[in-house]
Amino acid sequence: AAGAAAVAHAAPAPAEGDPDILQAPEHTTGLGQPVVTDGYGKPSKYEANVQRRQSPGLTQTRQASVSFAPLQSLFGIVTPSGLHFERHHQGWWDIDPSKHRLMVNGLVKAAKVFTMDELMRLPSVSRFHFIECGANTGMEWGNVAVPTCQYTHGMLSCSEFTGVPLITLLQMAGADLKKGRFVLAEGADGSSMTRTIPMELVESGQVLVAYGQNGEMLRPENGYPLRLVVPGVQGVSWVKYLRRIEVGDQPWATKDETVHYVDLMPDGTHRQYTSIQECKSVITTPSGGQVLMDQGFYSINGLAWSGRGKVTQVDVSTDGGRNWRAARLQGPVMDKCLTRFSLDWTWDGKPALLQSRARDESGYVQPSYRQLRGVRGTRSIYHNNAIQTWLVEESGEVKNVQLG
Amino acid sequence: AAGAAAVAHAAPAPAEGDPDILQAPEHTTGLGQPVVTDGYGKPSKYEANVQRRQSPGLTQTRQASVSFAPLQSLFGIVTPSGLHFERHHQGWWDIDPSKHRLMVNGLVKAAKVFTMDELMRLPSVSRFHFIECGANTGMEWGNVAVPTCQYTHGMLSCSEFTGVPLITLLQMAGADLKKGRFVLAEGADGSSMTRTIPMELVESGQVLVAYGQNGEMLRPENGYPLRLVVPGVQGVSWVKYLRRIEVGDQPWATKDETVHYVDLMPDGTHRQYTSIQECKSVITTPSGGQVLMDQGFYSINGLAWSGRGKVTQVDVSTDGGRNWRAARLQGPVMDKCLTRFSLDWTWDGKPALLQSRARDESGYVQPSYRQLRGVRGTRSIYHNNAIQTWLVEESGEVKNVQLG
Amino acid sequence: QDRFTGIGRDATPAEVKAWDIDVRPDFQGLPPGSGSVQRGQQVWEDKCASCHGVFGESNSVFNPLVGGTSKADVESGRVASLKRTDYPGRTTLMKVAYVSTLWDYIRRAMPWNAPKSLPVDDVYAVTAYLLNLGDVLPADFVMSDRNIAEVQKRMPNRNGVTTRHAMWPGNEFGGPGKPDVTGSTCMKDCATEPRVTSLLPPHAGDAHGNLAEQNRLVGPQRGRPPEGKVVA
Amino acid sequence: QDRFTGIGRDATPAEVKAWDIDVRPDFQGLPPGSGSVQRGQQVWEDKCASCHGVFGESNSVFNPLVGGTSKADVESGRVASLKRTDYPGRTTLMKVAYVSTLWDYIRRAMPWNAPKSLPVDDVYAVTAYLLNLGDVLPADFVMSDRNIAEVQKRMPNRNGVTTRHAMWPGNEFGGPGKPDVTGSTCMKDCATEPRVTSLLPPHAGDAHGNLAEQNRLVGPQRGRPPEGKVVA
Ligand code: HEC
Ligand code: HEC
Ligand SMILES: [Ca+2]
Ligand SMILES: [Ca+2]
Ligand SMILES: [Ca+2]
Ligand SMILES: [Ca+2]
Ligand SMILES: [Ca+2]
Ligand SMILES: [Ca+2]
Ligand SMILES: [Co+2]
Ligand SMILES: [Co+2]
Repeated sequence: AAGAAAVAHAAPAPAEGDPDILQAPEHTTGLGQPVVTDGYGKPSKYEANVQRRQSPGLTQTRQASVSFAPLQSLFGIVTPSGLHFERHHQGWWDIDPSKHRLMVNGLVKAAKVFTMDELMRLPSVSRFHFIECGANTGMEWGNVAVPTCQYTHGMLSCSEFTGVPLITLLQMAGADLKKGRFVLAEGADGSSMTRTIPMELVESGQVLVAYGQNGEMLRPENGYPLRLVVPGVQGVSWVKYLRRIEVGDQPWATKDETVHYVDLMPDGTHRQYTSIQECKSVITTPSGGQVLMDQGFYSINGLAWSGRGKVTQVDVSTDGGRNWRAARLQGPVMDKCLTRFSLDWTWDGKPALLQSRARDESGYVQPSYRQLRGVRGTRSIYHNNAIQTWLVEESGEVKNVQLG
Repeated sequence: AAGAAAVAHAAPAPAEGDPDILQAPEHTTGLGQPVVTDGYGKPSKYEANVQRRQSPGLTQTRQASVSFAPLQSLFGIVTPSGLHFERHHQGWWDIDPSKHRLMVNGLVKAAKVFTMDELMRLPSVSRFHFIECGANTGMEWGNVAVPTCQYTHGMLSCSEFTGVPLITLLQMAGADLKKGRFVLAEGADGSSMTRTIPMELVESGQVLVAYGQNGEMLRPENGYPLRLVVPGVQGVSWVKYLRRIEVGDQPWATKDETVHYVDLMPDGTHRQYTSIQECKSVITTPSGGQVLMDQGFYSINGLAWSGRGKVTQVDVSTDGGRNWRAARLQGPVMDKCLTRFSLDWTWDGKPALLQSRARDESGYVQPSYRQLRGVRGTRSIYHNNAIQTWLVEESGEVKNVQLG
Repeated sequence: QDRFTGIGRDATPAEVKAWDIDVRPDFQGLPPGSGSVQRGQQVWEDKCASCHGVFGESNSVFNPLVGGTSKADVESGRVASLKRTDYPGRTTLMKVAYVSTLWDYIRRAMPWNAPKSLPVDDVYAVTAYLLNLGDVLPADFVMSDRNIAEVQKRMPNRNGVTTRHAMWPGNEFGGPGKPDVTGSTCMKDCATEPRVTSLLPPHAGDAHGNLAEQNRLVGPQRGRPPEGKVVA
Repeated sequence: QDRFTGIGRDATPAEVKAWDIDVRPDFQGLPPGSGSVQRGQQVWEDKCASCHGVFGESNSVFNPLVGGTSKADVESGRVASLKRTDYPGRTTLMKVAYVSTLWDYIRRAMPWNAPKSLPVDDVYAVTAYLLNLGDVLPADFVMSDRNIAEVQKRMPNRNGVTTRHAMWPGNEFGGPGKPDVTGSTCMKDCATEPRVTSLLPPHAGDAHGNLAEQNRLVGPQRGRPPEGKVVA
């Protein structure tokens, strides 16, 4: 029976009507709370289940670890900053912004130092972009490993970022853009994260030295007071606590671009500097670990994104990929940004296999597991952008599955 | 001297260099905090000044009152939900969503009741819109009254709202759209706020029965679990704790559309049902109560919006309106949404009068105080969308002024 | 709509009755009942006067409800003091055009700390008492659903309102129309006289607290410290 | 850029020296110095072994650093075990292609709880010791800026890496190129066999806690309660 696995259905209302309507609640007959109980407010107490979470056993320490955003409970495209996924290599810090400095050196006329006061004085832009960890969905390369889309896809968030185009700072330092085709970004925390960024992307104006996130300053967990924003590129390149930018004529082969965030191919070679997050999508409701309460109409909702530009189409299948329908895309569809899609669906109570498949403006189409593994095998850890399948059982339970 | 009124400038770095660079701080030489110290995170401790605030003496009680968003400290267009302005008439509540109901009645085939479970099952849309209280800038009709843009313009916020178009629910109830040209929206709190909404706007699909705000559920202060979203219309119509929608053939003349939120004209008549928030803008940095730290380059930043559609142009003057330059508009420019603008400016240390003037796609141009008062006098309280002037003094101090 | 079968259900008559409490200017929604000015005084003094004052004159928790209207206003339906620019404040009775607005609001929202607690007859009574305080109704009046239309004809500001404006986003009230105020698009050498005519006195700025503590600690501009605490 | 006069200043040489610590594969940035395997063992046992194990084999705080490489790999520059699908896990020495990567990372980030505390000579020493543990360097080796290029020639996986792919968003490494994997655009009666081949065993779902508590309390779908707590 539909919803059998769910918590008991609400008792039917008595014939004269629902007591929640007939008996006026306290909030309709009393005086509520004053303004500014909180100068900075927080969610309802009834939303306490909506939290970012660790995946037990995934990492051996909690400072070199990750927490996942609860995608199954989010709407639209903005990720509330309090629920933004976390990835730290040596723990997070709350750095005094008045003491933070940014240095620009390397192939420049004169190495430069900027204070936060100065950076925030320069012309800024604000842009909506997704950020996805290169290891997102990494646990699922070989087989199903985790139960919900929080854990399969939750190293993904999307914010409005505000900052100075990095190219402005490079111009101020007199960077040699001819020889200097590579840029090193370095953080100020213990890991002093370093990643190589292509000058091409910097020259396009897309790479930002950002201090703002969703209208306020970055959160400490996300790099306060300064982080690099590298649209379309995996999160590890969005260096947090950014302290230094170096212009160079060669890539740096840092640990996190040549030992981690590398893709192991079936022939035993590692692909290095794999940076772009390729086109991907996931249905967030209904999704794994949930239970449908009833048969009938559902709106299938999900997220699509591409590191190569705009999402152009998302197809949804409810029969495991045999037939597909184009979903509605919620505008504005922005460059290298999450795009919310939805499709009407009437659940007849029979088992169903839900899938979504995204395409981007480069013509790229999100692959199935069979297609992805056909080229890359099952040991890559990073950059798993395969089509996700959710099995809806007759009981209404939704399970994470892979097809073969 | 520039910055004379400011806190003391930072001492110049010693010749060999800045100690904040030469001496590695603890965060560069230690291990930071683990993931998920907070399942729902919060801003940096250094951001404690960025709070919503009451204006002392503005209201006689704190439950029928308002708190203002700190516009002077925000970036981009998204208002962090924790800083969203508040306006309550009988206090705020944190309502149990499992007990909340929405009724649709009046000129409908059958009156309907919906649970939150059901509403969240219907096809939803997500859209970015500003919300502005009709009384925003109301204290300034006659003269300058408050020091900062938090108090002059802070009854303004902007979010990504998610919900069901109200027209879907009216169709489900079989509403008579021919006779029923007015809609009443009613809240579930003590004030049971009621406002009349035009069916025209509902039919356009723009009016939403919303539960989502910036990716999560609405905040209790903003109507959790359900509020009406009426794009372009003053905030009081965005009924919070929405419990009922009635379709009717006449407007309701509720207290908050015929006794308040009415505009007193010079001839002593009150305009009723003045709902649209007309095109308006404000420079948020530099703005009143701030001090420029130095002469030289500044980016003048601000917000523009219109209840009639998209902002098409924003002009900025630094000489009190004698000369204007078109500002950059940050995309995407969305319908009935905040639009961030900016203009490069080099401050020569002399007094300056900063102003911004927005235009919208209907052809409307934001008026000066003289133009606005010429028609409406000085006693309207509501719908003050005059051009704001900030005086930059030689000391670097910025003051709220009005010109004549 | 078959499309959404199983979503939503018909409301029961008792449910609609419980929530459909609004009252329109044409008195649609007004429940039958009645109350005297005398009874209204009792209700007022028990449940309203503590906040609004014995004569509705208090502004300690909200603007005064009563005052500023005259017998002449009751005749003309226009409150004369609204035309004066020197009249201090505006009371509810000066502004309210429809008796239904008062009745509906008192029923749904008052007393402020116990909204919806008044029996229907007491809503009639206290509304009548408020109008008596404003010299609109005589002291021996008993207001009811049957004579409320007569009361409407005595509302002091019943003719003092208009819907002729461009700020209703629908086609009613004569349609959206042309905005009443027009800004200028002049870009160069415009005819503005940039003379500062209004400015906060320093103490008024301090009335909003320490502005240095209301701005971020970094950035190209900071908040101004209180007068006298300025650092050179 | 005169446009932004007064914003930013030239860095002093001491400042650049303090922060410009990166070391590239061509050894740009490598400071002069040296350290023996023997000294490295001392450093390792004092400052590293507690987390990484005496032989770099521990996986209690991180993956093992050492293991899985052979003398043959040192010759070929390809780690053979990476080709095997049955080899459990991948150590750092199996993957790392450049000695500079190790050197740079140890200097900037290790020991994990006291990053940047090692003197330059100790970074040489402990890097040498790690490579000795992996049979890349002999026990009497003294690594320095002068012989590090020779060490590079012995890195077991130095030939095991490629940059031929379409995931670099620049024109280097042969340009962005054509993606390696292609999805299908079939919309009707597609040739997929929707057979479930992988599924979590129930206990694995419970390994992530009570999913009912990880979903909102309202909405068209709820979180699944733990096995055995299901309500019919
Ligand atoms: C505990 C304080 C309190 C009590 C008791 C109280 N009121 Fe009020 N009243 C208020 C406040 C505060 C407001 C303004 C609410 C708002 O801002 O929407 C108000 C508003 C009103 C208004 C609307 C005035 C306007 O211009 O908007 C009327 C009419 C009114 N009250 C009548 C009554 C009556 C009749 C009673 C008793 C049956 C009563 N009040 C009891 C505090 C109170
Ligand atoms: C307190 C625990 C701790 C100590 C002490 C420690 N490490 Fe580590 N080490 C770690 C952790 C945790 C990581 C993984 C960091 C990450 O995820 O980025 C790591 C990573 C490494 C790596 C990179 C491995 C890879 O594949 O990414 C190397 C090399 C390394 N350590 C060497 C050392 C050396 C040399 C020392 C002593 C000088 C040392 N470690 C001391 C915990 C420690
Ligand atoms: Ca790893
Ligand atoms: Ca008022
Ligand atoms: Ca049902
Ligand atoms: Ca009604
Ligand atoms: Ca300067
Ligand atoms: Ca360098
Ligand atoms: Co990552
Ligand atoms: Co308001």
